[in-house]
This record gives sequence, structure tokens and C-alpha cells, in this order.
Amino acid sequence: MSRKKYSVAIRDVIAEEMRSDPSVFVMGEDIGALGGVFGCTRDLQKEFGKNRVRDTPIAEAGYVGTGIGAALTGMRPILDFMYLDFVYVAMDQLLNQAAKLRYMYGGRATLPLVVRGQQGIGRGNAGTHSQSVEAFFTHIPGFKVAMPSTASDAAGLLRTAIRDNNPVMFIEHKALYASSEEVPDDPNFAIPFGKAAVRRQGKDVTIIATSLMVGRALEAAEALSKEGIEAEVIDPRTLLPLDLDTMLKSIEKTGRAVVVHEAHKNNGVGAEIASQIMEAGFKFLDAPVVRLGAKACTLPFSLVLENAVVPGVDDIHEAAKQVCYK
Amino acid sequence: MSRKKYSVAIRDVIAEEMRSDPSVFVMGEDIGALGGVFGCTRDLQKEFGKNRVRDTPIAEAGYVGTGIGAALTGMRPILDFMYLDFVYVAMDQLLNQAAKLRYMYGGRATLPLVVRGQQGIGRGNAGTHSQSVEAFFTHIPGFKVAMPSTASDAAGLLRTAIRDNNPVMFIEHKALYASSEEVPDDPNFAIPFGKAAVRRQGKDVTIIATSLMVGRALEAAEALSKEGIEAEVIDPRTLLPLDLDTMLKSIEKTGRAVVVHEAHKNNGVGAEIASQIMEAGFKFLDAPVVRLGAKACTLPFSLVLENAVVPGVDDIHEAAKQVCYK
Amino acid sequence: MDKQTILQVYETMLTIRKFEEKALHLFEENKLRGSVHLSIGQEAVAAVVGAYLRDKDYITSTHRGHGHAIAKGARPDKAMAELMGRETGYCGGRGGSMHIADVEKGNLGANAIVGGGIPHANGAALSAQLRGTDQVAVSFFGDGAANEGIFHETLNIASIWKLPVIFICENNQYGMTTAVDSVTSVKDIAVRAAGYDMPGEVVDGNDVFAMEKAVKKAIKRAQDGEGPTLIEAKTYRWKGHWTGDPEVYRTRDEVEEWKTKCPIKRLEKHMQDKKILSLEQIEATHTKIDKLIDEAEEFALSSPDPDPATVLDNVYYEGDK
Amino acid sequence: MDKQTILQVYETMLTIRKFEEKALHLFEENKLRGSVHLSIGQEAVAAVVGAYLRDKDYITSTHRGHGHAIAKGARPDKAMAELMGRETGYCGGRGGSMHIADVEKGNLGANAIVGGGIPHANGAALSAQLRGTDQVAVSFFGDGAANEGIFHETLNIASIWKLPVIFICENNQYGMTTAVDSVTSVKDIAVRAAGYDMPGEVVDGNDVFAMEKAVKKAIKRAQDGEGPTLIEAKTYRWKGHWTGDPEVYRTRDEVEEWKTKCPIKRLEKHMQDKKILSLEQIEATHTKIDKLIDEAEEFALSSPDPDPATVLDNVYYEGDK
Ligand SMILES: Cc1ncc(C[n+]2csc(CCOP(=O)(O)OP(=O)(O)O)c2C)c(N)n1
Ligand SMILES: Cc1ncc(C[n+]2csc(CCOP(=O)(O)OP(=O)(O)O)c2C)c(N)n1
Ligand SMILES: [Mg+2]
Ligand SMILES: [Mg+2]
Repeated sequence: MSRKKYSVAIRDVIAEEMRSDPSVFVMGEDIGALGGVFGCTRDLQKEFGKNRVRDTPIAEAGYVGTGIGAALTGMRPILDFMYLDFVYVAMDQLLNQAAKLRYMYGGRATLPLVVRGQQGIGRGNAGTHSQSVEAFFTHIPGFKVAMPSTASDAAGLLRTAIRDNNPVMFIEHKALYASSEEVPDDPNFAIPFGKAAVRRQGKDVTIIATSLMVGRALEAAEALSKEGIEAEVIDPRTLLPLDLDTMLKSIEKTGRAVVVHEAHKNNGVGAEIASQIMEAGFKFLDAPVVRLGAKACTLPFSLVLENAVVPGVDDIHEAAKQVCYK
Repeated sequence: MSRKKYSVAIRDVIAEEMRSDPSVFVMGEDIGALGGVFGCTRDLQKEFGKNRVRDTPIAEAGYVGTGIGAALTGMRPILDFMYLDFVYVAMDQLLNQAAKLRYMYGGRATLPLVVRGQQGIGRGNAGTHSQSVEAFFTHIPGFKVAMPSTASDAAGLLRTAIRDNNPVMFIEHKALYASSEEVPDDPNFAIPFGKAAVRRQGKDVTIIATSLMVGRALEAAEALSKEGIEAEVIDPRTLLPLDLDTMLKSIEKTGRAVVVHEAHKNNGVGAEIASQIMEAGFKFLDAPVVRLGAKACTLPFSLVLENAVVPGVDDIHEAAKQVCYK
Repeated sequence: MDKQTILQVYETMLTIRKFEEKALHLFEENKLRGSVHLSIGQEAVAAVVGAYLRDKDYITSTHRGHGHAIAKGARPDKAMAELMGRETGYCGGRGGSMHIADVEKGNLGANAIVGGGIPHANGAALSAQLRGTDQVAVSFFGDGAANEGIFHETLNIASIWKLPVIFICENNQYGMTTAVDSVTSVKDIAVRAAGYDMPGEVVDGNDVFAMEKAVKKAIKRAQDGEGPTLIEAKTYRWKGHWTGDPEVYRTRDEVEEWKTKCPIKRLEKHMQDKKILSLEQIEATHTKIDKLIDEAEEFALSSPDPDPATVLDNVYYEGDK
Repeated sequence: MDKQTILQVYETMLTIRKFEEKALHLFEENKLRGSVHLSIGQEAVAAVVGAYLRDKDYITSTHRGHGHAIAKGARPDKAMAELMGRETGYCGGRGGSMHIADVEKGNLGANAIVGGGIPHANGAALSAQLRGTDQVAVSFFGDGAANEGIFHETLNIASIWKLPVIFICENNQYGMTTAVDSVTSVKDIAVRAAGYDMPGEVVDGNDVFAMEKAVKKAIKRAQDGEGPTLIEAKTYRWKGHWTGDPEVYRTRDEVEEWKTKCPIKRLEKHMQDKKILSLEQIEATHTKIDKLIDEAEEFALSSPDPDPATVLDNVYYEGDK
């Protein structure tokens, strides 16, 4: 085990996979000399050269499409998005092409492709640099979607992503890059997709949280504990596939659930999770599942406003009490 | 009243609004001489000329962006998407620009913009010409989203859309263009956004259906009726704003609900609707809300397969019986 | 062009022509549905490129892609089965006319999104460059596609990385119902090559020998590590944009005029003049291809529909890397 | 350039320079957060364009947009307040540095998406054309943006519709940390104009008189109904891409070399040489602008934060058309 920052854990896994598999390479903006705005590709160009760590023009659709062609012909590209807010300019290549080609070709094509980058609040970047995009990729079939909330998960899930033969949307969080944790040194350390992590045990209420919200949920759980409410905190880790079983098992015990994410509440993945819980676990529910997500406005620049938009520890705390009818 | 096809109803409203407001104009591909692949702009260029009915290059991002600039400076563009599957190539202009500018500019900009086009199954166009895109526009705040299921609604909602000072995503359905209905002649006939239509009264189960699925739901309701189950069929007509009240009132009576749409079930608007019903109407529910939507695969070309992917009358029938525990 | 290649190009063109005539016929007889875009009149472009590519080279294609597929080695029977959505088709009926692909043979697929496939050729070329092979990639696209942003991004990337890729713009005068000059700011799309520091050449796309010259040069350039080329092949589609197109946007005269420039007739005349094939041999070739296409029709018609129970197969690759 | 315009351009440049120096200072003092991209060194481009546009003309801008905003008439106090996210800022603190807009004054907004604002200028120009006014629209963007697809789509549309729009590419040698020549296939981005049948001109963007000539010509062309122009202004940003940029991608020498080409110093020398302003008058101008900027700082610092209760305001326009 080595203590690593989330960003370094990502960097190291990319490096290890590039060492062990010559077909893995990276493309993106400012990933070479700079090593990425958040350091996730730091020094990779020094080790692997400009051929395998390729600085692209600002042309996201172009390089995603180039990655698709490379993936169809034997390579395993990792496509770097400085901000995942930029997926919109490449959306056709992502959702009409990468997501669909294998199926439309009757399974006679394989696309081992990782699209990775960060999203969310934390840098005062305003509306087009702070949003969350996971719901697009869970709605249209074809991608797998991972969303690590810790350094160790980032390492284990990224390795799985790079070794997967499907397009994977790997969603990091800018405000988590500096967080650190013990990460296994095993160069084959991998976390399978579709296995949620129970971050905290509890019997009274289940809080399902993703990415940055996991930490806030754990904080809220501590506060709840002082009031005699023991929350179980579950981090799905991947949204597609989604580990409904672990959530249901918890809700069978607690009878209550709060789902919290940073993406907009309306039509966010919380809606899907809440609906699935209702469909499969209706009989367990003592209260309606409550969802928390960003309010229905663009992420504002002002920090005061931003804090009013995204769920905070207090909001989670309140919601948990609400479903416990306290 | 005049009996009109859905496509003609749309055409006529565009023409009327262009006559009464010189700032309204249309841009899109093949809308001039051809009058659109589905005839929704037929003869408009003859009446209004090439300046106000503009054939564009195949450059969706470019013309959406051009429309945004025109809307910011006093015009009221209607942007025509031949297939709404093409929104992906213009997604940044739609979701980072049109949806967000007013908010990011502190309310000091107004964007009267209609984006309209058709989606869905019905022409054997396969995976990138048969999908449904509404969930993208309900998730990211900024657009209003309308989805008419009849000719008269198409007319009334489109007039509201054109007169609205906000970006509106107006989602038609290719398989509905040929359906016809009596449409009011009143050149001010408009249907307000956020008012669902109760298409059929019933006391046993509430079926909430959008667009093409409304007809299927009504068919299923007839079959259910023969088995002694009276379904209430509700068409939200607009998904943003969403008329939750009408749905809740119905569910208060029926205690059971099925939500059906053609978009993929996973993270579709059905998840949002089901979640809102649970949140606000948990006490009314005698059974979990059941959602129906396209299966989690790209829309296949083969008609046999396509039919297996999208909810059919039988699926709705089954689901309604299921929530009635029959 | 040596004699053998001439014969190959000829047979390919004839196969494309007859395949598409058959598809149209079947469509009109309601035996085939969906979007079917015919390249009748444009066969020379695909056929010549196909003749100079090897199996291991790559192409990416468009909604109007039957010709490209056949030229890259697609079997008419499996292609026709795909047009009918049958299990035996190239995509098992999942893709239809607009998505015929044969990745193992280097056809990375037709693409129903205008411009959508252009960058995939870049990627195949990059892959070849990274793997150190001498493979080249060809991207076919239309005049309309050259106004999409992805065209621009792709050509710029290809140029800076000196990718072994060839961009072939089939300028058939229309994007759907819209005349190229009404939406394209330049008369010759090839001039845009200068904006990417690559050679751009206008070629008579109905002349197999003009195509040959341009394609050979571009392949050599790609293999010499000098980078991409843009070839604009001026050509024309005889049929409507899609089956059912009312063709309000052009005159019969214009169509008839272009029919006199039929690439197949031109090559037949050349072969007769140069005594490469006699009239009898030409007729025999027609008969041979007719038979091939009839067999394709039969194969397709007698093939089963996909099993609805398999509809969720192949969304994902299952199993290990 | 007449004397009055020279003085206007000079004061504008000085205002931009001092505004941004102040912003940097405040950022370093933690009084200001978020992404702040400085255009120090590039002031001439914005200032000259601003001098030749009227209030009713339009601009669209970029993430590096303070200069454009000020040149189009933005008040430093409201701009600084926006950088601090205050209620009194141009966007009420909702947009920040990267979204300063003043639609009523023709500034259609800075834009945090590279290339995102380019087509909006097209739209404003189309709007002017449809309404029959003589307004023109200017789109500012960087060298990096010229590799995005939206650049291509927009220029093609502008050309075919002969829109009264001027595309001004500020080639400051880098897109973030990436040297323009490593990702751009042509030495001069202006050559891409030929791909859209419009004039393309390379201009020394640090020379206000060279800029003047190019901008006037382009405005005349636009107003004469002849359509768009692409101007590539070669210039340089002195500061990092963003506040905090480690600047690993360039040498100090390079930066120092460009500082010798300071557009403000150049104009000051010219004014002294031509006796337009004396050294004392120049110093007085500095003092005047310093005061303006100090007041802007004060205004911003003493302005309130937005009220969280208003966070859901202005997502939609409420009320009738
Ligand atoms: C992104 C996108 N926009 C629009 C369409 C609809 N469409 C299909 S083919 C076509 C015309 C394409 O013209 P061109 O590139 O010249 O190819 P051609 O059909 O002439 O072979 C259009 C507009 C599409 N499929 N994809
Ligand atoms: C679509 C998109 N891609 C990437 C970025 C990240 N980014 C912000 S500024 C920038 C560099 C832009 O370079 P250029 O256009 O030359 O403008 P400059 O910063 O030099 O003024 C990049 C890559 C972005 N904001 N939007
Ligand atoms: Mg064409
Ligand atoms: Mg730059």
C-alpha cells in the first residue's frame, strides 16, 4: 500500500497499464508538457513519448472520433477531457458513434475506449465548467459509467476500465483530486464494475451517494449518529452497471433511503435509482425515497450561490431525518 | 375547426406566426424547396422567401449557434432538426449555450428560440435515426420541453413555444405526422405549457404516456376495460414544466400508476415522473409505479427487433395489470 | 491501370450498379424498408479506391455506402440480407443499409450521421502509424459533409500528425435536396485542403483513370509518411437522395446530361476500343453479375429474421480483454 | 486614425492593462477566485476594434474577454464586481470572468467554451441583415479555437449568406500550454479564409495602426453587403494562460522578447513622437486610469454577494413575450 492522492492514483494506473500493454495510449489537450490541468498525466509524456501521450488540438469531436477509429483497429485509447463539460462538443462521437457502433455492427466490432475527465464544483469555474454529465451516459446504452469517490477506488476502477473491451465513461471529480488514501501497490489491483461499496454501516436509513457527495453523506451520518440515527452510506461506484442488490439489502434493513448526487436532481441518476428501489423494494419502504441533487438552475459562479445549488451536509442530514419522520 | 394532419398543423402554425410577427424565421436543412422531409415547412419558402425560410448547410452546431445570436438580438428563430438524433452534433450550442446564457448573464439576455424536429421509431432508420432525446433537455435546466401527441396539441403547443421568450425543445414524432384531428382555426389558439391532458377517464389505474405511446396506452386501456380494469390515461404534453398535480389527482383515485415512454427506460423521464409521484404521492400508492421504456440497447434496424425494444400495447396492458395485482 | 485491375474495377462497378438496382426494385416491391441511399452513377470512385487498397487497409463510409462496401470486398448476399434486416446480414440485421461494416476486412462501417465516420479513418491511420504498419485508411464522405465541423477537426489532426489517410469527398452536386453551391462557400471543396497544408485535388469522379492517378499518388504519399490528401471527386447520383425522393430540386435534363457521363459505359467503351474486352465478353460479364445479384436476393429473402430473444446481445462485449 | 481615436484606443488599452493587473493582484490576495484569463499584451486588438464599432454593433468574446468587454464599453467597476461574483456585477455574479456580457451595449458575451461564441456573431449579423440595419458583428476568438469544428461551420455559413461579420482570431501563439504550430496545420490561420471564399489577412496585432487598416476594411466590406472577413492578429499574452499557470511550455526569453513589442508602449512612443501627447499627459492618463481602476476595486469589494434566495431567478424569462 502507498498513500496517494486521487490524481496520482489515476496517473499511476495509466502509467502501469501503458507499461504492460503497448496498445494503450492517451490523447487529449495539454496532457503532455503540462501533464494535465490536474496532473493526472504528469510525466507520462517523458516516460512514453509523444506518440503515446498525444497533445491534441482543441477539437474534442475530432479526437474522440480518432480514438474510435484507433479502438476499432486494435488500439486501446484513453481520451482525456480536461473538463467533462466539453463532452457536449463531442456528443455525436460519444453517443451516436462510440456507444452504438458495436451494437449496430451486430457485435462484430469491439471498442476498448476509456473517456476520462473531471466534473463538478470546486474551482469557481461557473456554469460550463462545473456541471455533472453522468446521466447522459446512463440513458443512452453503450457506455459503462464509473464514478470513483476515493483514491483507491479511482485506481481500482480505472484499471478495470482500461482493461474493459467496451467504451467506459470514467468520471472523476475536481474537488477529490487532492484527497489521499492508501492504494494497493499490486499492479493488477482492480475493482470490478457493478459492486457498490458500503462506506458506513447503519440500521436506520440508507444514504446512497456518488462522487463528492459520498464524503458529505458520511459527514451527515456522523451528525445523525449523535441524534441517535444510524445511517448506512452506500457508494454505487459504477452507475452502469448499477449494484441494486447491495442497496436493496440495506433498505430491507432500514426501510428508508436518501439518494444524493451533485448533478441536477431533475432526471438525474437519482431518479433512476429511486425508481429501481421502488420497483424492486416497495415492500421494504417505510417512507418514499428522497432524492437530493443540484437545483434546477445553471451552476452559478458566485460561491454563495453555488453553495445554495448543490446539496450540502445539512441538506443530507435534513433529508435523512425527513425519511425517518424525525 | 379544420381536420388537419399533425404535420400540417405544425406547418400552419409556423406560417401564421410568421405572418403576424416579422421577427419569426426558420432555419434548417432541406426546409425550402422540399419543405422538409416530413412536410412541416411545405411552401413556406414560397410565401416568405429565402430570407425567412433559410436552407442551411449540414452544420447543425453552426446554425443553432447562429440562431442563438439572432435570438439574442431581437429575432425569434425556429431551428429545424430533420431528425432530433442530430442534436448531438449541436449539443454544446444547445446545452452549454442556449440553455445557460440567460442565467449566466444574470437574466440580462432573452433567448426566444424554438428547436423543433421529430424523433422515434416508424421509418426503419436504425440506431441513429430512431432514438428519443427528451431526457437531455429535462436534465440540464434552461429549455422548456414539449412533446405533442396529437395534431391539435401540436398546433396549440407550438404556438405557445414560438411566443415563449425562452428556448423550447419541441419534440415531434415521425410516426404521428400522418395522424389527423380537428384543429381550432383561431390564430391565437394556444395550449399553455405545464397542463397535462387526461385522454381517458378511469378509476383503477393511471397510465402516464408521452408522444407515440399515448395512442398505445389508449389501446391498452380499451383492452383493459374489457377485463374490468378502467385505466385513466394522462398525457403530460410538456415535460418541463411538468404537471404533477394532474397526475397526483388521478393517482389519489387509482392508487396505481404506469409510466410509459419510447425513450430508453434507464434514466428516462419515466424515472423522474415515477420518483416525483413517489415523493409527493407515496401515501396514495397501492403498488410501486411501474415504468416502461425502450430496452437498454440501441434501436435496431430489423423491424422484428425494433418491436421487441419499444413498449407495445401488450406491454402496457401487462404492466397495468401488474400494478393492479391482476 | 493494368488489364487485370481494369477488369476488377469494371466488375466492381457493375456489381455496385446491379446491387443497387436490385435494392431499388425490392424496395418498390416492399421487400425491403428503411433508408436506402443509392450511389448509382458514382460507382467509379468506390471501385477504383477498392482496387488499390489491400484487405488490410481501412475505409470508412457513409449513408450512401453500398458501393464502398462492395468495393472493399463485401459480399452482395450478406449486404442484401442486411438491407432486409436479416440475421445473415453483415450486422445481423441490427444496422441496415446505413451501417454495413466488415471490420475484419477493413470496412469500418457506413455511417448514418453525416460526417460521423470521417474521424474514424483518422483513428485507423493513427493505429497503423502507432503499430508501425504500412496500412492506409480512406474516408469517403459527401459534399454536404464537408460543411460539418468534424471535417475540419479531422483534417487538421490528420495533417499535424502526418497520418496515412486519404479523404475522398464525393461531390455529387447535392446534399439531399440542397445544391452544393447554395450552401458551400467554395466552388471546389478541394481548395479547403490548403487550410490544412495538405494537397487537394479535383478529379473527374466518373473517369476511372483520373481516379486511379489521384488515388495512387495519395496512397504513395501516405505510405511515404508525408501525410494525408484530400481528393474531391466530382460525380453525380442518378437516383433520388432516398428511395421516394420527389426530386423537386433538379431538372430531368440535368440528370440526363450526367447519365451521358456514366462511368460504366465509359469504361466499357474504353475496353472495347483497347480490345480489353469484346462486346460478347462484356455481355457475359453482365450475365455473370446479374446471376450474383439474383443469388444475393435469394439468399437475403430466404434468410431468417433475427430472433427477438437476442435483442439485448452485443450491447457490450462480454468476457475478458 | 484621427487624434481623438488614437486617444480613445490608448485609454482603452491602458484601462484593460490596469484592470487586469488589478485583477491579478486581487486574485493573488485571495479576494477573487475562479478562472481569470488575462489578455495583458494583447490589448491593441480589442481596443482598435472597439474604437471602430458603434454601440449598436455587436461582439462575441471568449474566456479571455475582459479586454473585449472594456473596449465595447464595459465599466470597470461592474466588470470587477462580476469577477468577484458580486450582485452588482454585469451578470449579478452568476457568470464570473468568463461570461461578462452586456447585451444592450452589443456585447453578446464572453464564453467559457472554446469557439462557443463564434456562431453567435453570425447570428447577430444575420439579425442585422434581416432587420435591414447597417450593424456589424465581430467575433473574437483564439488560435486554439480555430481548430474547433464550430469555426469551420460558422465561417462557411457567414460566407454563403454574406453576413456582415468579422472574425478576429487573436493568435497569441498558444492554446493554453500548447504551441500553436504543434496543433495547427497551417502557419497562418488567415489562409483558412480561402476555404470559405472570404478575405483573410495576417496583421501585427500589437500595432494599432495595422489593426486599424484591417478592421476598417472589414467593416466597410460588411456594410457594403460583401460579407465576412477573417483577420488573424498575431499577438502574445504575457501572463500565464490562467492565474497559477506554471508556464512550463515557454521560455522567459520568449516572453521578454514579446514584451519589447508592447502595444501600449509603442503607441505611447508614437504619440510622443507625433506630439499627440506629452510625457506629462501620458503620466496624467496613467494616474486617471489608476484612479478609475481603484474605484472599480472599491466598488467591487464593497458590493454585496448575491442573495441565495434568488438563486433560482432568471433560469427562465417569466411573463409575456
Ligand atoms: C448530422 C446529420 N445531419 C443531417 C443528416 C441528414 N442527411 C442525411 S444524408 C444528407 C445529405 C448528405 O449530403 P452529402 O454529404 O453530400 O452526401 P450524399 O447524400 O450526397 O451522398 C443529410 C442532410 C444526417 N444524417 N446527419
Ligand atoms: C470546448 C473547450 N475545450 C477546451 C477548453 C479548455 N480551454 C480553455 S481556454 C483553452 C485554450 C484556448 O486557446 P485559444 O483559443 O488560443 O485562446 P487563448 O486562451 O490563447 O486566448 C482551452 C483548451 C474549453 N474551455 N472549451
Ligand atoms: Mg452530396
Ligand atoms: Mg491562443
